[in-house]
Amino acid sequence: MTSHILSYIIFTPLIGILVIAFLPKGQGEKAKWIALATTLAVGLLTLVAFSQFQLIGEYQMVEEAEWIPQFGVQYIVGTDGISFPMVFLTALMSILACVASFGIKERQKEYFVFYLLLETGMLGTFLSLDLFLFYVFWEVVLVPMYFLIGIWGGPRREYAAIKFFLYTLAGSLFMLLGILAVYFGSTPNTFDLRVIAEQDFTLRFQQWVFMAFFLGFAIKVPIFPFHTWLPDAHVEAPTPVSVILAAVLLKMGTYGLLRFNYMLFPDAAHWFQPAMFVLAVVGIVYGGFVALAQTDFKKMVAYSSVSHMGFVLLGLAALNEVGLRGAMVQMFTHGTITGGLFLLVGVLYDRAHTRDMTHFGGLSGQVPVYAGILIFFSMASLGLPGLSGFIGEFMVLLGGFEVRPIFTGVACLGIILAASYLLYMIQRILLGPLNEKWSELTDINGREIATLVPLMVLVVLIGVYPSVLIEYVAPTLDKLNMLLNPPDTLLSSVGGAP
Amino acid sequence: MPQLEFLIKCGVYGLMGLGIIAAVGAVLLPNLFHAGLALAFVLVTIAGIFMSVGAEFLGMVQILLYVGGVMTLIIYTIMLTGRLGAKDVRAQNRQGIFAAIAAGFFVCWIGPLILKTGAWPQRESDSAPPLLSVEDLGMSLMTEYVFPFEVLGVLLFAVLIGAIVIARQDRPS
Amino acid sequence: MVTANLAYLIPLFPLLAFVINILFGRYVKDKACWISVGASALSCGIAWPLIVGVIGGTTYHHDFAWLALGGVDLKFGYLLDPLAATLLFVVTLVGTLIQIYAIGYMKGEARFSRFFAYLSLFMFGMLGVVISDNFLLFFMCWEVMGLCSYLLIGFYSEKDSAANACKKAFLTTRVGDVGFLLGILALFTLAGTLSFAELHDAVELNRDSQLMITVTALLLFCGTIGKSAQVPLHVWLPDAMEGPTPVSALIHAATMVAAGVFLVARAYPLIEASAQAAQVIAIVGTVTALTAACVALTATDIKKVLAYSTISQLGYMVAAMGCGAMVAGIFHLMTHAFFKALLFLGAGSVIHGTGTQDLREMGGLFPKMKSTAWTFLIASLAIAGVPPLAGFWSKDEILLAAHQYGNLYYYALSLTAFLTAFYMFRLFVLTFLGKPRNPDIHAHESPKSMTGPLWVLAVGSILVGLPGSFLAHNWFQDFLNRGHEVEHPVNYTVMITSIALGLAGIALAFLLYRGGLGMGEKLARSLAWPHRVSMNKFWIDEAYAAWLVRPWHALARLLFGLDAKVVDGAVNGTGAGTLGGSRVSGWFDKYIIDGTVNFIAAFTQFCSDIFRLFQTGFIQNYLLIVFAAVVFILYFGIR
Amino acid sequence: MIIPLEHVLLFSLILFAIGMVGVLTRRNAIGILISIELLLNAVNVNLVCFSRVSEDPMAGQMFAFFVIALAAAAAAVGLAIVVAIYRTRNTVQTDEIQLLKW
Repeated sequence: MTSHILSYIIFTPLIGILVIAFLPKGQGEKAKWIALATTLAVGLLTLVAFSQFQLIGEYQMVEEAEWIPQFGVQYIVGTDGISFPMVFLTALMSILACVASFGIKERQKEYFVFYLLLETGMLGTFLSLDLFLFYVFWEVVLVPMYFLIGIWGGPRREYAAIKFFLYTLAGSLFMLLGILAVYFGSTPNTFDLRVIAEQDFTLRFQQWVFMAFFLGFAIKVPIFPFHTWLPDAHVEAPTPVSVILAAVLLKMGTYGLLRFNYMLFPDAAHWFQPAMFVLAVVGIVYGGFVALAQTDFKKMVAYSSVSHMGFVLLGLAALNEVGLRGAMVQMFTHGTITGGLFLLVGVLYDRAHTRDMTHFGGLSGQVPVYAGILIFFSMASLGLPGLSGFIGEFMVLLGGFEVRPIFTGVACLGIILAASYLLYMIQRILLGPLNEKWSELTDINGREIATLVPLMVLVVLIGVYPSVLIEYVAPTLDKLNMLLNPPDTLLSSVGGAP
Repeated sequence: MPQLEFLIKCGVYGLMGLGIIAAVGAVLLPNLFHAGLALAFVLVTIAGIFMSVGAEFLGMVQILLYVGGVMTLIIYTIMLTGRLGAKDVRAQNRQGIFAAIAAGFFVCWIGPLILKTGAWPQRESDSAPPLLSVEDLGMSLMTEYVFPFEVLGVLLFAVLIGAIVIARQDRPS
Repeated sequence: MVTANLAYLIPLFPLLAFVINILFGRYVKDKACWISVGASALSCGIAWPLIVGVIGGTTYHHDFAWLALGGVDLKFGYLLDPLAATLLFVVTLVGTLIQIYAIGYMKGEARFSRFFAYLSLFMFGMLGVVISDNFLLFFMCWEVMGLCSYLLIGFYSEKDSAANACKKAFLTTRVGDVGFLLGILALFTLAGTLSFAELHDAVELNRDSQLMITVTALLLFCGTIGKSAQVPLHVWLPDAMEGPTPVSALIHAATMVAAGVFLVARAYPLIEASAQAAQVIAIVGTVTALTAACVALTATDIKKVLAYSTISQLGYMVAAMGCGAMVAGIFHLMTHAFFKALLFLGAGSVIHGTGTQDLREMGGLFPKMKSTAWTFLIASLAIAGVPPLAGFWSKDEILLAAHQYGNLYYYALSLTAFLTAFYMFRLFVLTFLGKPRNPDIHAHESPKSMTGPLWVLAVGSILVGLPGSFLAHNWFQDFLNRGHEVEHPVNYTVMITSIALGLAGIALAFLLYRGGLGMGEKLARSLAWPHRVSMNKFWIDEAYAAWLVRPWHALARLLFGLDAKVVDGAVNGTGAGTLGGSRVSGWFDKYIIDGTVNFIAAFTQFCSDIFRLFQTGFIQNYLLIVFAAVVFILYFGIR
Repeated sequence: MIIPLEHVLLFSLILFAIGMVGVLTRRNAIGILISIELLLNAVNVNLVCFSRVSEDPMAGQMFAFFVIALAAAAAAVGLAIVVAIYRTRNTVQTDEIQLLKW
């Protein structure tokens, strides 16, 4: 019996869209409740799937159907240890960002329609096992994102939205090329990931297609020279969209690297390893430095994402068990921490209507609860042990150190930089004498705390006992690791089994 | 009887001349009514020519049918449509000159062509009796040409009805 | 009967106190202190029986798989060996006492519960460090302490100086911690284990990779440099005095900064295996001890003097570690924890009583603050190395080790000992003796909750040195060296020199400062250049600001500019290029391609316009044309 | 034949040309019909004359006969149309009822 649970998860938001679409005029207020109910339903379904999730390395809950048989396009969804944490994260962040979206006051119906469409796109991206289907969902994500930034964004929203759209679209075109190359390079011609994974591509072919995919994903991650859409998009997007962007969309890139680049082209991954190390380290250090130079709170967090996603890439570049696990943990954890930071930026912006850190000061006395939570998330972000950020960074660094100690040592500069920019941020906003301008500022309210508490729980939980996450991802990653480092070659390099 | 023959010849040529003059009149006369009368005259002259070439029955038909029937129809119509004598109404449109050139060219080209062609079949003995009797005509009409004749009958019937339908006054709606 | 696994609870009680105080601080209000103190007391209650057990000869160890790294599982647990037991004793005792002291000191503070929450969190971190059985857990708790240090230094965050100081402290230690983290990575890569218990064997197994061992040892030592404020990362500690005085006493004197020394002790198998690493450690420690002592000579802020003194004493301990005398270092750590905590609490009491921290405004406080003065005197004597107080025994051990290790170290440390005695008594004399220099200050003795801990610590300062003395047959050393037979040489030359230097320093201080500041200033004028060096702390802060911090930020701004101009410029340039290209192709499209199309259309229209003339709708016109055409065709056709 | 065939042909040619001019120039629809009758008669003259000299004299006469009948039919329909147009548009001037234009 095949389970349809994943399809339910993917397409439930569409039901919400339908309901919102039939809302009578002037009842836009109700849209948010419908959206919340929908995201909660998705969350519930995710929990159901979670209860069915088995700790094995294979694809689970697979569902197959013909879609466009003429081209061998199928509708295949399934999950494993790589995608399920991302689905969980998506479902969770969607709920939280939906609550955070209650502050949206204009064109609510459209907003929530786009928002739910975005959720469908994200979930589909993580769950599809057919390259064509994946590409479709991947592009589906772009459209609502474009409108969400372009309509509800800040002053330069159009620029940011267009930049985001074009940039990622340009990248995904390379990916499409890669997908087509894989399609035509495989026998029989298919988009089915599971079949393609068993193909024996030549190294030359792998290299080219690896790069095509890499470019597409690198822009999404974003990896160093392709990151400039990120600060603009983040700064201009409304708070919940920034949260989704940071927490989920960036992960789509690294998820794609794991799912496609590594799974399909393991040889090319080894060939590309040095370049990935360089890109990762440059991204970490560069992102950290640029974040340090920011005075805009949101932009700083955005650049910190560049730095932190560099750690994910570093873990991926290590191409060993620890590194992969670390990358996975870092992906998840960055979603929760940076999501939380963006929510906090939004909380402050809603009240003060400015994000310029130099305009603040001394808020710790004025808004103590906010200050506490901000410090909490900052500490998590700078990798304070006991919070989840540390686990990811530690495992990534451990993995990286085994392969390239010097690069990893340089990457550690990123930790110092993270401490620098976050502490400067805390000092500028929370410490020092209170700027009298903000003596009327109110503390964070219950709804906002409610959006942050689940994240804090996750951050502490993973930070204190990381196995809760790792045991879910480990079987799949071990399988992937076997693919990347086949044991027979290891043995033969040592001396060979008899 | 060469004199008689000559006289007949003169008569025929005269008929032709009169016919042409009348035809010019029928075409150019501004008053339609006059034009109609000129046409009637032309038809009569042609009937004369028919007779002169031994087609007496056709000549009679020409006079009966055309002059008697068609002309009456035309004259009635002219009267029905009115505004006949309006002097300010031009009878000719502006392309007369072109038409004249074209027609002139046609005549000036075909005419000499006809004259140059020397080998026109000739039927001697002008005194020869008419070739065809009315009886012959009737017989062949009912035998050899019965199909076109019947078709013509149907056509005429259709025309009759059609003309009535077209010309009938619309019922006030 | 206390079962061993209750050791997990030792750090958990303070954590619980932290959680309660931070979440429900507004409800518990003034009772927050009792929650924290109670938690600490409970920790003591569990810890001490275990310590007794350790003294009795057992080693408690337990671990569980914590993090699956793939091939190996990283295990977490506790390890209670003599080393840990020593620290545990110091931390629980001093920590509890200082928290009791803080009740009085912090009374009426607006963020009273927050303060105790942080202290509890700190206790959690420190106890975690002490009982952890591997480097990673050690590091994690270590960072928690760092966070508490940050939060507590910035406790008066309305002050810009405090805000700067806490940031500086965190960042500076962070630099060291990154080294520490790299050291952990290196160690794991080298030895495949992070456990203290397995470290010795692992190092023995990898004896061949000498370079790697040295690098690992030095990277781990980076953590010590940061946390224990060794040169060149010592700059944060003096600034850390912005925090409330109990914090200075607990974190920045007695426990946290000493954890760096503890780290070296934990990593000792590595250092033993690498002579180069040991030498670097010895050099760093010695240089730190001497330079900090020099700076302390001229400091005028009572807490700054103590801060530099702390740095100097930490340098002592580190130097001892480098000289191969791990036990001596830990011994000094323990004694130092008592007398330095006492000094800070005494200083806090003075500040509490006078409202100033400036030495130049004090003087003549002895009669007004008897308890404080007496305990302060005891502590000063202890740190100056006057027998039989605690400081003497431990310092003597270190000097002895340095004497064996190398003369240069010995001389430097001896000089430091002299300077220590001098600046401590300069401090004591200027504060308590002579005449009051500022008539506006009406000093008063502090409440019992403050003086009580002072006396307990004073007793401690007198007594804790004795177990390590030859009077007790070096019981303490044997305890730490359990399992190894070691000799306890007694070098009377060193001992007497040390006593003499200490007494000389004390005497000089009395001579110079008995009559107030005059003599000292005169001396400063005659020794203008050294005085300036000392006053300006060797210009290290300035050098960092000029050569590190500013370039650091400049680089950040440069890269940001680069990002905006070049990287983003490239993107936007690509966009603009595409736009330009599309304009060109748009022009081409509009005027050439579409132009052709339009031309064809226009031409067609033109022709149509001509031909339309024929289309008059005028039937005779058509007829004319037809006729003319027929004639025409016939004309040419027939011919 | 009393007169040479070519003379009759010339006559019919001229008649035809005149009729043609009439068809092409008359503004009045009835005038055009009149001119058409001229054309038809010119043709008839030809037919009859050729029949006179041909081996089978019947065909020509029959054609003429049918032409006359058709002419009558055409006249009837044409005039009916003229009447109808006149009724609707109140004119029979062809250049005023250029319905075919565009």
